[in-house]
Amino acid sequence: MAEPLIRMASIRKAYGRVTALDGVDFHVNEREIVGLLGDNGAGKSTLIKVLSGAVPLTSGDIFVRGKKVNFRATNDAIAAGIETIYQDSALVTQLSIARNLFLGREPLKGPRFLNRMDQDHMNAVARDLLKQVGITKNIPPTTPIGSLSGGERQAVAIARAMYFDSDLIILDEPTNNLGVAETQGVLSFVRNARDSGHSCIFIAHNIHHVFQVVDRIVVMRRGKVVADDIDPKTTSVAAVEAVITGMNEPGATHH
Amino acid sequence: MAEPLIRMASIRKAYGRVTALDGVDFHVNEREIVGLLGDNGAGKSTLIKVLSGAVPLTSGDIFVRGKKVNFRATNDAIAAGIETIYQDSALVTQLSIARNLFLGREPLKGPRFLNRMDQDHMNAVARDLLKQVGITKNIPPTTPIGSLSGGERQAVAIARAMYFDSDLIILDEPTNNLGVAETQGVLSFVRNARDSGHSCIFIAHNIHHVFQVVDRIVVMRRGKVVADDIDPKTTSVAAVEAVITGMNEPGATHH
Amino acid sequence: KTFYWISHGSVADPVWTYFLAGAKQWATDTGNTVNTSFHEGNVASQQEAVRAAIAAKADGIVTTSPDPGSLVEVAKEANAADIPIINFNTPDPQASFDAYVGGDNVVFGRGWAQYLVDKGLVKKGDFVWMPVEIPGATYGVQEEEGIKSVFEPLGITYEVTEAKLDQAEAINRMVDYLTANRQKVKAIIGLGDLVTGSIKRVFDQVGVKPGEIPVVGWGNSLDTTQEVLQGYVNAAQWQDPQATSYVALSLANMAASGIPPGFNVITGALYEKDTAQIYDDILSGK
Amino acid sequence: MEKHSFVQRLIARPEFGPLVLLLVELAVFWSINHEFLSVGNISNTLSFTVELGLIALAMTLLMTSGEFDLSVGSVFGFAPVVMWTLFNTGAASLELAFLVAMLLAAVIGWANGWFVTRIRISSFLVTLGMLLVVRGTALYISDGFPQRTWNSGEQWLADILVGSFYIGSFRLYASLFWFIGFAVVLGYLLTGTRVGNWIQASGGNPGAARARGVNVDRVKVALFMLSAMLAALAGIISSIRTSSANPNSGSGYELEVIAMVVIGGTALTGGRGTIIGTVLGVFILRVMRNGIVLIGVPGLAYNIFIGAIILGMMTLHSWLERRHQSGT
Amino acid sequence: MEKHSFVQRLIARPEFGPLVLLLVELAVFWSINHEFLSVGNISNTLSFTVELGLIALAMTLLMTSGEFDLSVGSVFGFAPVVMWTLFNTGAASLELAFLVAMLLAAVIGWANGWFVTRIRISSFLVTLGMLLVVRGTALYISDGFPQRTWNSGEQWLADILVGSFYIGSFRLYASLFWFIGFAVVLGYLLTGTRVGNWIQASGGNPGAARARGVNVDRVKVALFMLSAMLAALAGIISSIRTSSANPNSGSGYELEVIAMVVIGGTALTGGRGTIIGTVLGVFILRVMRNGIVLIGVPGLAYNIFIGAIILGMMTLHSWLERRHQSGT
Ligand SMILES: Nc1ncnc2c1ncn2[C@@H]1O[C@H](COP(=O)(O)OP(=O)(O)OP(=O)(O)O)[C@@H](O)[C@H]1O
Ligand SMILES: Nc1ncnc2c1ncn2[C@@H]1O[C@H](COP(=O)(O)OP(=O)(O)OP(=O)(O)O)[C@@H](O)[C@H]1O
Ligand SMILES: [Mg+2]
Ligand SMILES: [Mg+2]
Repeated sequence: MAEPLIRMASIRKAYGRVTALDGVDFHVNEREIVGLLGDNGAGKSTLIKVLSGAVPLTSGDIFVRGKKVNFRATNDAIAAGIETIYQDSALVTQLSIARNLFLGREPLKGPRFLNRMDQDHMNAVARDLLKQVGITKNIPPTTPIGSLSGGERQAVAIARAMYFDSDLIILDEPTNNLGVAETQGVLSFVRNARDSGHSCIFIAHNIHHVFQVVDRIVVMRRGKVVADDIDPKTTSVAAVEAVITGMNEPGATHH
Repeated sequence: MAEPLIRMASIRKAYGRVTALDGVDFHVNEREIVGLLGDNGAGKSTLIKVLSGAVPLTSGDIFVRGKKVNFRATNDAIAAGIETIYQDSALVTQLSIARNLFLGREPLKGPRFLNRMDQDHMNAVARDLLKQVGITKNIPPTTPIGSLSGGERQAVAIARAMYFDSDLIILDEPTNNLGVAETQGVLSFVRNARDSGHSCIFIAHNIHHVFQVVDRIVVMRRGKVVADDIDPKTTSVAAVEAVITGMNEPGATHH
Repeated sequence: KTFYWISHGSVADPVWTYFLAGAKQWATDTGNTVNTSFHEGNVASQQEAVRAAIAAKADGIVTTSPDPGSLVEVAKEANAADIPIINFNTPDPQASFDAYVGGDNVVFGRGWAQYLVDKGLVKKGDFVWMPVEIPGATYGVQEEEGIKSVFEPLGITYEVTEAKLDQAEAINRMVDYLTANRQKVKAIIGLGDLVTGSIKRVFDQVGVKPGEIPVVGWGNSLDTTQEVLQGYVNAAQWQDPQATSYVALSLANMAASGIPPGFNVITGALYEKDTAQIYDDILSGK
Repeated sequence: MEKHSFVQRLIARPEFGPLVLLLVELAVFWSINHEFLSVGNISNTLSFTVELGLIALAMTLLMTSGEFDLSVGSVFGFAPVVMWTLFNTGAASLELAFLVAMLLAAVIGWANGWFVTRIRISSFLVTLGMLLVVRGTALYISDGFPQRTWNSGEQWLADILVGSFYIGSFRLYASLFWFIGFAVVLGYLLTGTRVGNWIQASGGNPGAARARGVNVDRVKVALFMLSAMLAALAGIISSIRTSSANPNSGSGYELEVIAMVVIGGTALTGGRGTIIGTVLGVFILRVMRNGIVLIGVPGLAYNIFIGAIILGMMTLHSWLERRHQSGT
Repeated sequence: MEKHSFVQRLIARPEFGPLVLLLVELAVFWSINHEFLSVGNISNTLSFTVELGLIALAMTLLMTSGEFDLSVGSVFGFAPVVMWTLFNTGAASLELAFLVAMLLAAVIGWANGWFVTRIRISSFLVTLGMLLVVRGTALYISDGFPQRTWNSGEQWLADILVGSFYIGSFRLYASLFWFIGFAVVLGYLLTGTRVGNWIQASGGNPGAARARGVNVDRVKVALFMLSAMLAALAGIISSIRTSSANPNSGSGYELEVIAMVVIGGTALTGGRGTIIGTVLGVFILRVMRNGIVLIGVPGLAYNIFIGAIILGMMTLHSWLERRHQSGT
């Protein structure tokens, strides 16, 4: 088999004396949707923060298409084609919806040296995207993020990932806060991503959502990967829940 | 029938030119768990912010046990027995878990004028509560909130509501971010609340969670209450979803 | 030998530049070390510096007095430690300094007021404007005292205004004031060097011709000597800043060698257009 | 809901508050002393206003990006001292001396930015330290003596920067056009360009901006350099106009400039900034200082009035804001 | 994981950085001039240190709650002018004059707090305005003339505040005990009490604190009052010790005090504060100023050194912090 799109090998990450990741091996193939599950504090967010260059790793290697990379900042990861939607939604509350959507990738208009943002284009695209992601209410794209509801903010963050296509899209609990229609928007977006040739890492506590869209499930517990090849088509939800909580292990203790 | 515990009448709330609540009538009876559902931006969070004194209302009246009240700050609501867990989890990231749990209600020790916090007691209670809410990992209660995972933070916020008993506990999307065990912790907490004589308002987008615990479901859409007496025992999930999205209405249009 | 030269002045004040130059010259000429510091009118900080010098077992200390009475204690401590302590520029008779070198601000103030009166430039009922960089600083307060003793009995009124120790700001504020009160102001006394040295620029901006409003004040800067030569300023006070520093350090050195100074040295002269060239030459280092 | 008249749109703008303050101020002073709006007084007020204003423009962008700069006042004093020392000692032509001074300012700004972004020291401490270093250096190289500038008469550079001319009896300085020019360019930069979006994002939520690939550190360093260079330019302009380069000039300007920016409506904590507001803020404070003297407040009470008016105006401001927030 | 040695625990404390800085500084100055650690010099340094230190203690709490106060320097000058004017004109006994001065300071602090919490103006603008008003008032009531204090010789109040006595040849001022007392009480208040928890929460996340029923506004008003009153006390102590009440004294203290607090490790943005750190920060800055004079840095270069040392020390500080953060 060819090299996977992303391969992370023996990743360790320590915050001071707390070990958040303890020798994690993880990979994502081309055109694959991977579901990443695990209890609170298992290390899921930390793993993808390492992968997206947001926090430095303590030791271990990351390979993109077989080439070793060294992400020192999020820019490096973005340049390598990795787009991330964070759990603590990374929007600038003072800026408008459109300005947030295009932050870091603003389209220009007119002579280059004028550096002029094409605001009309941005607003038009933003309006479209909000509809695609399932927001039916008519929200002007110039509204600052600060005056949106919790779910509306999440929807804006999702819309951003939908617009810029990258090789790998990472979604950390994207369906939290979302209503019925918006949730369906996100799930169908993930399905489309594969069809259009992208890979995706999908983190969620709602196992039903995960089962609906992913190709493969990886489970983490206490900073380690405890299962990395669960097929959602052949496994039951209950069995996966047992792996997550550690109930399946011989001699598992629970306090 | 006796006066309900809480009655809100013709509540209007406008943010500048945006009308978030448009003449809402809402009540909660004694020992009742009410589920509040609605799409993103429906006005759920705004309604409970008004009820907990966090934002001033534009017009309308609130009655607690039949007595008209005028909440000018959260203190007033807390004094009237209303405890709220906000969606944008209201923790102080710099402070420790124990200090957050007891913020505003710190137990004292020794002579009163010394104003000395009983930190040992706080830590012991905190340790207990974290276990009750389903966190199995051993997190010292002196850890600052800033170094917790998303779900762990949410669990701390929940634990706070469990400890201080109030007449009415408001939970705004409490199960977001939570893992399997922690979610079960919250749901059983809500069930126990009724048995011990409290009322509860439960907001969530996961209708399954709502169905498991509430006595009555209220649905909001675009700042209005569109259904306020749905019995989860006699109604199907699909029917409630239809009410939420407005599909059940004659001539409902969807863009 | 090591001497401490401690000033309550501000490095922002041009006249202190000349005081400092005198101290440096003395250090070069005699080959002794002179540690210098400025304390911007901060009494506490200056006391601390004098005590630091005592603690460092200095051979001698020369210091100005930020406020009459404020150095009584530390002067005693210096006497007790057998370190000569010479007062310069601003006197404080109550403190037990070994000697004083410099002028007397009260006398200077009285001199300016008397000059205006004697030359018939102001009379009863007139109003005199007295800009100062920092109101409340000792030099201005003492000068005002002297001026008051002349003007008050004659029924001449005056007002002190704040100009700030910043060239652009000072000019701006003075222009504002003069624009508003041009009719009322019959004479100007510049209580500090920076304000007196700004007169030409202020007059030019407001459109006042040289000599139209009589001006007296400090004259220890090139700006002012030029203004006197060009007729913007009628008379200016010379304080011998370099000489003051130089002589004060010399007295300290002499005392350190066991010869107690038993006298004060009084400096200063009021000059007009005819003699201004001398001071202009001194200041431009000719 | 989307249809509001011109007046409503004006009222909704964040610059509405400062605009009202300025108009109120002008009206009050004028009604007390009509000289206040005389040609001579306006020309005089403008000349100094634009010098502080130049610094305030750069500070607006810097504060929008979440940092501030206490060293501007000392750079204001330092740059002209360097320039005129070089020129007066014959070490360089005026043009070269000007370039050297601007270059040094750029280095100072870069150093500020480097300490803030690389070493992660708060900009308060960095620029406070830099203030002392720069001010000390200015004093040290000039030995405390002011530098003379009046042999600048025949220099084209001086003319371009501050040459004055009359329109009727109205005396205008070229520096006014520099101020207008920078205000237009920087206003456009902040609201219309990609870089402007980055500046706002850097101040609003640096983590989010970084996650989107915005080079927050480079944005901040560039703005620190802009701030130092505009402060240097302002200082040089001022030195030519007042014909003196005093190593101490500009002390205390930092607080005044920050006050101008904040009164104009830019957030102290970053993320929100407005150049139009700053221009209004600059005028509000300068007009206030001028007006107070003009209406004849007693000299020693000057500061009492300045302080009280700042408090009073901000109260009015906050009242206007709240009224429009709770609108409908 | 929970078992770490004493050394490790010391290193993990936020006050470790400032402590190292102070020790390095003492070592360097001492190695250049041994007189630096002489009894006379230490006693001399201590006396002035505690006066600024008193203000810094209150400022630590205020900054932890998310606000700061630029008006402390002017209150430092204002309070003694009021007190001695009342006493010298015979309008009041010294005790009464003292009470009046402290009361006025409390009113000033209350006004600061009122503007910040009720009118919601940023504390930068409020306290800047108040600085001007208070300084102006001090000048105005004293007509710019300093007040004499030397008829205070026989007053018990003066003795309690600054009476000095000798331990061997070591001269101590009573004010040192006031400083120690306030440091202990305020340190306990911040870390051990319920009110301390409220202060930290008010600065860390005022919304959350309010939601929990903490009266954030009242906390802040109280801290503004504390800050003004300690500044007044410090000013009065200083005026007795230096026997002069000058309306200009204390100018510029605000920035120095804030720098002390920040160097000690308190966050400029609120939420995190440490009294021990502030005590260290106070000593770091005062020792630096004293040492620089003692080792004979030229007067004009003084500021260069102060600035460079601040930058250098903060770099060291930030390096220490990062080392311990990234530790295993
Ligand atoms: N501070 C604010 N300023 C202006 N508009 C606001 C503000 N807060 C909320 N709104 C608007 O009010 C409406 C209702 O918001 P609210 O937060 O109550 O929705 P919600 O039902 O809680 O939605 P969600 O499920 O997404 O949390 C939204 O359309 C939102 O845009
Ligand atoms: N900045 C930090 N400093 C110290 N410890 C941290 C920090 N961030 C995370 N941790 C710790 O690392 C562990 C893993 O956190 P992480 O956020 O990766 O969990 P997660 O799997 O995403 O959990 P959740 O489902 O609750 O979001 C947690 O125990 C947390 O306490
Ligand atoms: Mg997570
Ligand atoms: Mg909500």
